[in-house]
Amino acid sequence: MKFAVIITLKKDVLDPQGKVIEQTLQNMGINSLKNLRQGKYIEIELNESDEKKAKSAIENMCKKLLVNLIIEQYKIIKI
Amino acid sequence: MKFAVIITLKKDVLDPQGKVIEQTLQNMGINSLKNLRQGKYIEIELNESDEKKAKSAIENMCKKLLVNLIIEQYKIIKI
Amino acid sequence: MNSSVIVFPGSNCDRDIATALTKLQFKNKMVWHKDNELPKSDLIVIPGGFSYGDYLRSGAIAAKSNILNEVIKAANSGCLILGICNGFQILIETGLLKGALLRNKDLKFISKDVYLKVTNNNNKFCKNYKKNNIIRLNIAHNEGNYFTQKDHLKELEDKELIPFKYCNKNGLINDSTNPNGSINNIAGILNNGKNILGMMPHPERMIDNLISNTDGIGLFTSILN
Amino acid sequence: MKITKEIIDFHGLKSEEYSKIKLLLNREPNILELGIFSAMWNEHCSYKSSKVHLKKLPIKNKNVIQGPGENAGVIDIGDDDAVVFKIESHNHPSFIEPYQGAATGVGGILRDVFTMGARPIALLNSIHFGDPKNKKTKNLLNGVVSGIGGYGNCIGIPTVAGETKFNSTYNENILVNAMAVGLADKKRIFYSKAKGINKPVVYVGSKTGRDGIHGASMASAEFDENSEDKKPTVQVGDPFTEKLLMEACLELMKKDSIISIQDMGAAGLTSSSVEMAFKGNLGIELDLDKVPCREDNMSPYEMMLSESQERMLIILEDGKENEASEIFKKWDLDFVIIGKTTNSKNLSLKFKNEIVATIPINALSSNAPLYDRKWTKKKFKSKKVKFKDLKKISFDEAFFKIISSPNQSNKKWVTEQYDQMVMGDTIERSGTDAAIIKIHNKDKAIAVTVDSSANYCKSFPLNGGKQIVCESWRNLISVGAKPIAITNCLNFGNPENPEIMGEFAENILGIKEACEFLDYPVVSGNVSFYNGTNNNNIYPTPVIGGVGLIKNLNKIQNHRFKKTGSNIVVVGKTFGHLDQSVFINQIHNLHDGMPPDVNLLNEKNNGEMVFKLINTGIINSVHDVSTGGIILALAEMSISSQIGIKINKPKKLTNIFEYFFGEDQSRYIIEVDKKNYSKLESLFKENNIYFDNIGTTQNEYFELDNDLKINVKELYELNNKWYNQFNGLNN
Ligand SMILES: Nc1ncnc2c1ncn2[C@@H]1O[C@H](COP(=O)(O)OP(=O)(O)O)[C@@H](O)[C@H]1O
Ligand SMILES: [Mg+2]
Repeated sequence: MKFAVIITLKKDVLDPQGKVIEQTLQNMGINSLKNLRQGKYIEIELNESDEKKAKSAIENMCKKLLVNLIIEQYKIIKI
Repeated sequence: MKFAVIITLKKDVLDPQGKVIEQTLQNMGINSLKNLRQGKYIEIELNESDEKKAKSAIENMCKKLLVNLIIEQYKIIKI
Repeated sequence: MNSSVIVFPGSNCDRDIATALTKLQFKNKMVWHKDNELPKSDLIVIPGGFSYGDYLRSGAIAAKSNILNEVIKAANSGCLILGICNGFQILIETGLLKGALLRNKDLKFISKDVYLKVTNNNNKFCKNYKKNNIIRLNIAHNEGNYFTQKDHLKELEDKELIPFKYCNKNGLINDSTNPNGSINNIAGILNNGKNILGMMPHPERMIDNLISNTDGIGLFTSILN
Repeated sequence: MKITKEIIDFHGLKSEEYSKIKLLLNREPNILELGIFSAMWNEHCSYKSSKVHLKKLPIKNKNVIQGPGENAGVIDIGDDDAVVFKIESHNHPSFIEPYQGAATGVGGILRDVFTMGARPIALLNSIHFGDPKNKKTKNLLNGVVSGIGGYGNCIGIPTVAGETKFNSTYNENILVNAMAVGLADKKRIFYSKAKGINKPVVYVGSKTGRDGIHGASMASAEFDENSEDKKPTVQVGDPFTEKLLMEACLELMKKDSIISIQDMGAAGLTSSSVEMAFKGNLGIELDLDKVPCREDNMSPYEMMLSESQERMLIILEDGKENEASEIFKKWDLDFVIIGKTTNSKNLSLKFKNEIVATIPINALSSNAPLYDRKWTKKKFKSKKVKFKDLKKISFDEAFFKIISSPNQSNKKWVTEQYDQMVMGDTIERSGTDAAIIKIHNKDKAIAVTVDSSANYCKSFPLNGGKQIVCESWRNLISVGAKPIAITNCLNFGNPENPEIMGEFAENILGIKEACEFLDYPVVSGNVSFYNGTNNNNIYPTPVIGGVGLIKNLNKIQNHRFKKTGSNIVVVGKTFGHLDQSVFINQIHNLHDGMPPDVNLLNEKNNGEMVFKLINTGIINSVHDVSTGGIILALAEMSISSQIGIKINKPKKLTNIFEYFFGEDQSRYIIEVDKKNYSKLESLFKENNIYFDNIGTTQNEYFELDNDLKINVKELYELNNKWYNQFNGLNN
């Protein structure tokens, strides 16, 4: 079973990377760009056929390692 | 209009980050983990109401800056 | 000999390389990344640092700057180009050199002196080193893990396009002497025309015994004559 | 909005303090004003509990250009060169978010240094963690170290020295102290004092966000009408922007356009504007609509209290706005005139065409509360450890245990994550007694070190204070530098507790005494109180950052043995003081007793002697003796050079443990060629310096009579293995 975890910075947390990328794109002449924020994307494949169990395993990974809950939030998607 | 760009390493490109995370999780006792790869997630907001135009603007950003097409691939999703 | 050092807002080895070039008798000029013109140069150096914070991918944003168009033109007309550390990453992002520089294998920034074997000296950057010389240079990077496809790797090896490989002080090249996980212990590569060199180690840090050693000087003197 | 008791409490103000605010204003403050008072009157900005004690420190001598009170201290190193330096704590933020906390700590201290007109040339850090067995330690350690590296590496300033220590006292309160050292032109130092009326006040750098608004979660949720989720957020560092800000400021400083400049550190816009106005005895008026904001709908409260990083406030000379703004444009940074100086002596804030706050500057600064808090003298447990009562252990077993323990293990795993060579002037990197940085393009250098000894300070704060200054001095001497001045970061527990306040008061007395005796003044520093939880305060942990000058680059020394067959000499007398030593602490788990005595006269004499020896060039290597005693010092000399030793017990010695593990002060180990030994001996005798000739260097083996023999390579492995085990690596 395969999942995607999308990790983004919480609102109001400074995103230095996103800021620089946004500025660069704007300098390159892309005027319609309003806002850009960068996050992480993690693809996880599990040996587990029970979706509920799988999800809770991923939830566990997020909390224990993948996500810094002080500044980040996450979403789990089955793919 | 808001989009997400998901950038992942091509299949045959080494993913040191994913590998270390995978190992760490396995060392933490998560046995069901089969495979893990890390990518980027970029959220982009555009001042553009025409979806087609918007998508092509994003496509353009990907090719020009966001993605290194030699080692990475990408997907654009409207959110 | 005229050299130019390209300066990006986040470059931080620009002064170091300029000091080295001047000390070794280059006539050096600094070139700001927003400039549209290059001074007449026999050598262009893209220095180390974090050109744009290394955000997105290291070197990616710098590769899109005005001046890089000029660097590419110069490169194509045979000018010598040296990219050190972040400069190597930038050369990769511009496509002047092939492959990718990924995160170090243990995901940590590595700063230390390492041994390198001069695996090929048949090029303008290394001719003052003897083949299989072992030199000691400093590395300081987060993303120096060189990766490339099999066929390109073969080409690199076959055409003598790999001047430096990580080794230990006895010249042993294997996983245990590989600081960052680079494929085949590669520390630097040349383009097919051998006028462009990208390398992770810092030769400009090794030009003075008081500070470190003088193992980096050979690279600059090779270019000079 | 009505100011309730709850809101006052929340702002950390005592009810007497609130009454004082009303008195000073002659009315009730509004919520914005209350926020401003709370920021300016808190311990961090006002130094209200520490000021009366800090006054005692010696802050002047002929080399001091600027002592405490500015963004950083400034000393004269000759030829119009000035060295600017300071240390600062970022303990609490680093415990919450280790990477960002440590990173922004480095960013903050760098701004303090380049604000004064100096280009930073070195970074140092002192980091203290809980017991390695504590669940949290690993994450905190790895996060802090990569945060420190992440920031310094990116901005391109070498991180050259530091200390990493573990002790369960820091389990719930780690210490992250960062020090920055910069180089300036003595004639072009910049200060924060405003001058002149109607001068433009300029905001430069990053935009203001809702970062670290001092724990105001409840506050800002309540104060905002449309109270959407507005949790206070952790400050995130952006070293790239800091690099731009640094370059832009240094470029502007070459022109004659700055009247005064101040970074926005703790309490951001509030403290920077108040500070500048207060020092200039002026008022300041800000138009908050102009403040560059990162988020929509930021309130004046949020703007004034935000701790967003990488921002500065500058007061410009008339007519220099365009020239200055061009420079910031070049570096892609915001440059906005947000106000002006006034003669009102008020802080006056405008927002949406209304005056939203008016506070007399004095009320925020000179009239801030000042406390001479109750303190009690340290009571001692007089019992001294009797050696014969100790459990038996063999000498080599004890030594192996210590050399491979977390605190004594090699810290390469830390320092290899820091770029130590960038800027091209690092002569000695981490791993030596003090790092050495060459002054660019000149034939001189500075030496820098940071030191602390919490165990000593806990058991006897007065002596601990003295000892730590001496250790710093000794570390500089050991590399051939003349010690010039120090900065200090005083990390203590809760000052409202008289015992803690006593530790603080006595510790400062100790620092004072040593600094005075050694002519080693304090030019800057930082106090961090409230380290600990509830009634569990950390050990008093003053951290001393020392700077010394090397005038002749040929007279530099280090602790690496140079050859086999040289004599090894201990300078200074060994009494065998074991109480509070690593040996007693770690091997016998005893923590009572007094730290070693500090004899300032011996310290000075021995140090000056060693300095002279280095300058005459007759010795091959030098290392000071500190924690772990002679044997640890010898081990470090061997490990770093891969040269062995053969040591004999001195004849008069009663006990090998006491001699080799004792932590008596004022001692050094030196290596001297056989042929120079008699000359050395006579120099010592002439100068009345006590010394022991204990053995010689040799190939391969680290050897002490019949009590210890180990191959140097194995010793190296022992010294290096801890971290990899801890971090679960197998190489
Ligand atoms: N956090 C750190 N940052 C930089 N250098 C460090 C750090 N921790 C330890 N070091 C280096 O390791 C060496 C040994 O540290 P320590 O045992 O505390 O030294 P000393 O006994 O001389 O005070 C020193 O050279 C110091 O600079
Ligand atoms: Mg020392």
